[in-house]
Formats: sequence, C-alpha cells, structure tokens
Amino acid sequence: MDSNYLKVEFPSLPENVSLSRVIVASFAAQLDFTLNELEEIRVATSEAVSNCVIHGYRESQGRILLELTIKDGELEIVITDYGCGIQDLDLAKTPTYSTDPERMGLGLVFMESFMNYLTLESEVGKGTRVTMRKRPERGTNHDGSKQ
Amino acid sequence: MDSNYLKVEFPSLPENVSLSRVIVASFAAQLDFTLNELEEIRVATSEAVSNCVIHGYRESQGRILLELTIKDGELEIVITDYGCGIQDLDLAKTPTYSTDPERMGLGLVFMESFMNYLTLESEVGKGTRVTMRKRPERGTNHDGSKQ
Amino acid sequence: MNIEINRSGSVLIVRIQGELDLSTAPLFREKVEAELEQFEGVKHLLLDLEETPFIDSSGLGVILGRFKHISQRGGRLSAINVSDHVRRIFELSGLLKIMSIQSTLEDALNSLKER
Amino acid sequence: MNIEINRSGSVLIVRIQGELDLSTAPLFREKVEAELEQFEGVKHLLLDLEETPFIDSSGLGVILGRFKHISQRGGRLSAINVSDHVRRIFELSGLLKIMSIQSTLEDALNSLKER
Ligand SMILES: Nc1ncnc2c1ncn2[C@@H]1O[C@H](COP(=O)(O)OP(=O)(O)O)[C@@H](O)[C@H]1O
Ligand SMILES: Nc1ncnc2c1ncn2[C@@H]1O[C@H](COP(=O)(O)OP(=O)(O)O)[C@@H](O)[C@H]1O
Repeated sequence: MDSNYLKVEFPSLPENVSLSRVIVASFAAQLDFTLNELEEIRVATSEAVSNCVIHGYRESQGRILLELTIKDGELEIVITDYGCGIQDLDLAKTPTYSTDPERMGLGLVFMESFMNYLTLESEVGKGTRVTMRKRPERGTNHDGSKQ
Repeated sequence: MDSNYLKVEFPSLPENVSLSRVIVASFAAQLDFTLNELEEIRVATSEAVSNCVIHGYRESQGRILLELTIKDGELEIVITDYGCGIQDLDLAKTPTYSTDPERMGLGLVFMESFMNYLTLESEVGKGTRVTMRKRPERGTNHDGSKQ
Repeated sequence: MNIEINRSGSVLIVRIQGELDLSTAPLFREKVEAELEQFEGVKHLLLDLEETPFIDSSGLGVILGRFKHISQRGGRLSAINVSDHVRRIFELSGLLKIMSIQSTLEDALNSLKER
Repeated sequence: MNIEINRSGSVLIVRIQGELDLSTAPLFREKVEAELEQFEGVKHLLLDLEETPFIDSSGLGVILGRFKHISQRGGRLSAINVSDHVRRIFELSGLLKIMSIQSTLEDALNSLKER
C-alpha cells in the first residue's frame, strides 16, 4: 500500500467510539502492523474519540472528524471536534489530570505511549484536534526504508 | 439506536472495497440485523463500491463517497462517484448486462435482491449515485413498528 | 456487551462479555452497583475477562470506581483470564497496584477469601 | 487473501484463504492460469471454500472465467465446504448450473474423475 486515505464524519455518540476503532484498525491493516500494534492503535483511537464525546461536546452533540492517511509506510490519524476546546494544554497532558472526577486522566498518556507521534491543538470555544502517527516496527529499518 | 450517520470519503482503490464492507457492516450492526442480513448488506456494498472503482473511474482514480444513515430503524446507504456516469440506466439494470466482457453484469441484481430499496441516478460525465435501504426483518411488524 | 454476575460467598464474580469502553462502561457500573447495594455481604470483586478483548481508560475508570466502593467494605479486586494486551493496559495505568491477576478461578477465590 | 493450490491427477484443487472480491480476484486468476498453462493434463477445477467467508460478483467473474478455460479441455467445476451465504450467491448468479457442490473432498474428486 503506497498511499491511501479515509475521511470519516460522525456524530459524537458513545456508540460511535467502537465504530471508530473498527474503521481505524481495518484501514491500518493495509500496512504491515503486528496484531499488538493494531491493538495499540485501537486504544489510541478509542481515547481520542472518547475525549471528543465526553470533554469536547459534554451534554451536547456535535460532529467528529476522523481523517486517516497512509503515506510513505506510515499511518496518520487526525481526530477533530468543534466542541469547547482546552484551556491549558500542558495541564491536559499531565498524567492522571482530568477535569472529570470519574475519569482517570490517562487518555493522552495512552495515546502518547501507543503511537510514535502525538500533537494536541485546541482553541477554547472552537474545538480540539489530535494528530497521531505510527509506523510498523517490522519491515522498516532505522533509516525508515523498507527491508 | 434512534438515529446515527457516518460519512466516508476514500479514493477508488480496489483495496478500499473490503474496507467499505467492514465499515458498513459495523455501522449496520447498530440495528438488529441478523448475520444473514449483514452478509447481504456486505455484498450490496461491495458491488456498489466495486462499480465506482471499475466502471466509474476505470483506469483513472477518483473519490468515492459512502454515506450511511440510521433513521426510524432503517439503514440507508448512499454511494457516489464523480466518474464517467451511465449512458442508459435501463440497460445497466438489465441482469447479466455489462459493458465489461470479463464481468457478469450481476452487481445491480445483487444490490436489488439483497436490499429493500434501490435507486440508481447518473449523469454522463458527472458521476453515479446508488441509494439503497434495508430494514431488519426481525423486530419489525408489517406496519414498520417495533415489536 | 453483556455482563454476567455470580456470587460465591463474599465474592462478586463479574464476567464482561464484549468490549469495555465509553458506551458499555455505564452498564458495568449499574449492574455491579445494583449487586453491591442488594448484597451487603459482598466484599470482593473478581473480574473474569475471558471474553473481554478490549478495555480502554473509560473501562479502567469504572473498574476503579467499583474498587473504591468495595474497598470501603474492606474488599479487594482480582482478575482472571487477562489477555496480554489488557494486562499491559492495567500495567500502564497503575491498576495492577490495587488488582491481583490470578491464573484460575479457584486461585482467585481462595486468595480473596483468605483474609 | 492467499491461494493454496494442489493437484490430484487431472484435478486442480484450489483453496481460497480469505475474501474473493475486486482486489483479490486478480491473484486467483493469475495463480490458476499459471497452473493451467504449466500442466496441460489438468482438466478439472475443485474449489475448497472452507476459508472463504465472502465472494461477490467480481469473485464469481474470475471463477466463471477459469471455468470457460477448463471447459475447452472438457473439464468441470466443483466446490466443497461452501457456506450457506456463498451457496446463495452461487445460486442467484446461476453458477450452480455449471458447478456441482460436493460434501467432501473424496466425493468431489470421485465425481470429477468419473468420466
Ligand atoms: N477533545 C477534547 N475537548 C476538550 N477537552 C479535552 C479534549 N481532550 C482532552 N481534554 C481535556 O484534557 C483532559 C485530559 O484528557 P485525558 O488525558 O484523555 O484524560 P481523561 O479523558 O481521563 O480526562 C480532560 O480531562 C479534558 O479536560
Ligand atoms: N458507478 C458506475 N459508473 C459507471 N457505470 C456503471 C456504474 N455502475 C454500473 N455501471 C454500468 O452498469 C453496468 C451493469 O452494472 P452491474 O450490474 O453492477 O454489473 P457489472 O459490474 O458486472 O458490469 C456496468 O457494466 C456499467 O456499464
């Protein structure tokens, strides 16, 4: 698979979190990820989409954008909501920090540990975007070329 | 599941046909379809998306839109390409008619037999849109109300 | 997802059938809380994860919430049939500090009823 | 998808591992054609569909294409381990008129080698 993309839009319903995992895992399977890596991608996706539903839109409902790209043997996942946004990005990224007392504050920790690259962009009142990248471990040399 | 939607866009690569089946089947599973009905939905989707790839765009590459909606207990699938379009819709719908000698001309037959509703719209040089609907057999009375 | 609950003395055995995430976590919470309210003799929570292929931080959250509830009664938390992947999620989250993973139902029951 | 091919006398036994659709049909065509070219004694085609959960009209198309090839040699087409769903696809397409579905590999081999 040289290059491919998938753009998905859906409403912020809890039921769509599992759907987003299925979509990302099936798309990612076009690269040579191990089962374990696909599990990691599923968790990272689950966390990012759950955050849009719970934190981004809270009691209201809005749309979530899921943009997947395969380029140069790497998977990129961009997840966007148009919800409340994040006041303090550094605080949000702090492990176990959560604005919701029922939650563990581990979503961003999991995204960071399971993916090779993570950025979080947000504007209060406008929304939040997470960009994650991951490259299959096997079949790539350290210079990034295929074996 | 009261109502939900999923809008997907992807390039007309053969690899994306199986991806579209996975997406549609996972989304459809939010309604009370039997495994057999889900298989029928998978075939109908596969045929419609394959047609965009083979007939709509032929040697070139373009984008395919897959729009899924759940409303009033019914699944709607709309599949759109912006390819060459169809000259004669009645001819295209004729069983075993195909403009490709290697193909069987059964795609539209399968879509029609496996779904409750099918329309085909097309404009030459602009593209083609297939709209299909299906309602789970079990759990619905003949007046369409839930049991 | 489906939740199957059985009791063995002071232990509540909860079998999670399906993925534990944002959409299924509320069902887990409700079912387990209902049991804890009804049976005050129940102290310990034993999770059977044989049919649980996936847990994310929303799932961990409701597990931790139930742990907080039973620890007020002096109860403890165990899990059996944990897949490698779910074990790693437990590890990363620090949940292994409060949860013991056992190999068999018997081991788990014995260790929970010990004290 | 993967294609596993074995020969038993004049019969080519093709085991399709995975879904047969637009993206995998070319591999099926290439692999089977290569065998038919190399072994002119091969007349019949036996499809083992034990590991084939899905076939659509693109899949039927390449099967029919191979049937046309072997029928020039007087060969016939059989299938075993056909799921209910795939059987229905064969039925609807009319492919059952030219293909016999058998219960076991032995039955299929015997019936193909009969004449
Ligand atoms: N999409 C989002 N919209 C608004 N706030 C967010 C979003 N994602 C994360 N946050 C904020 O960052 C905090 C930490 O997120 P995270 O690490 O995923 O933990 P948790 O979801 O358990 O709170 C959240 O509690 C929330 O305040
Ligand atoms: N998306 C499309 N774009 C252009 N032409 C199409 C499209 N879908 C169907 N057609 C035309 O309709 C014919 C019949 O389609 P179908 O019944 O699916 O059979 P097949 O794909 O085997 O040809 C095709 O051969 C093609 O000429």
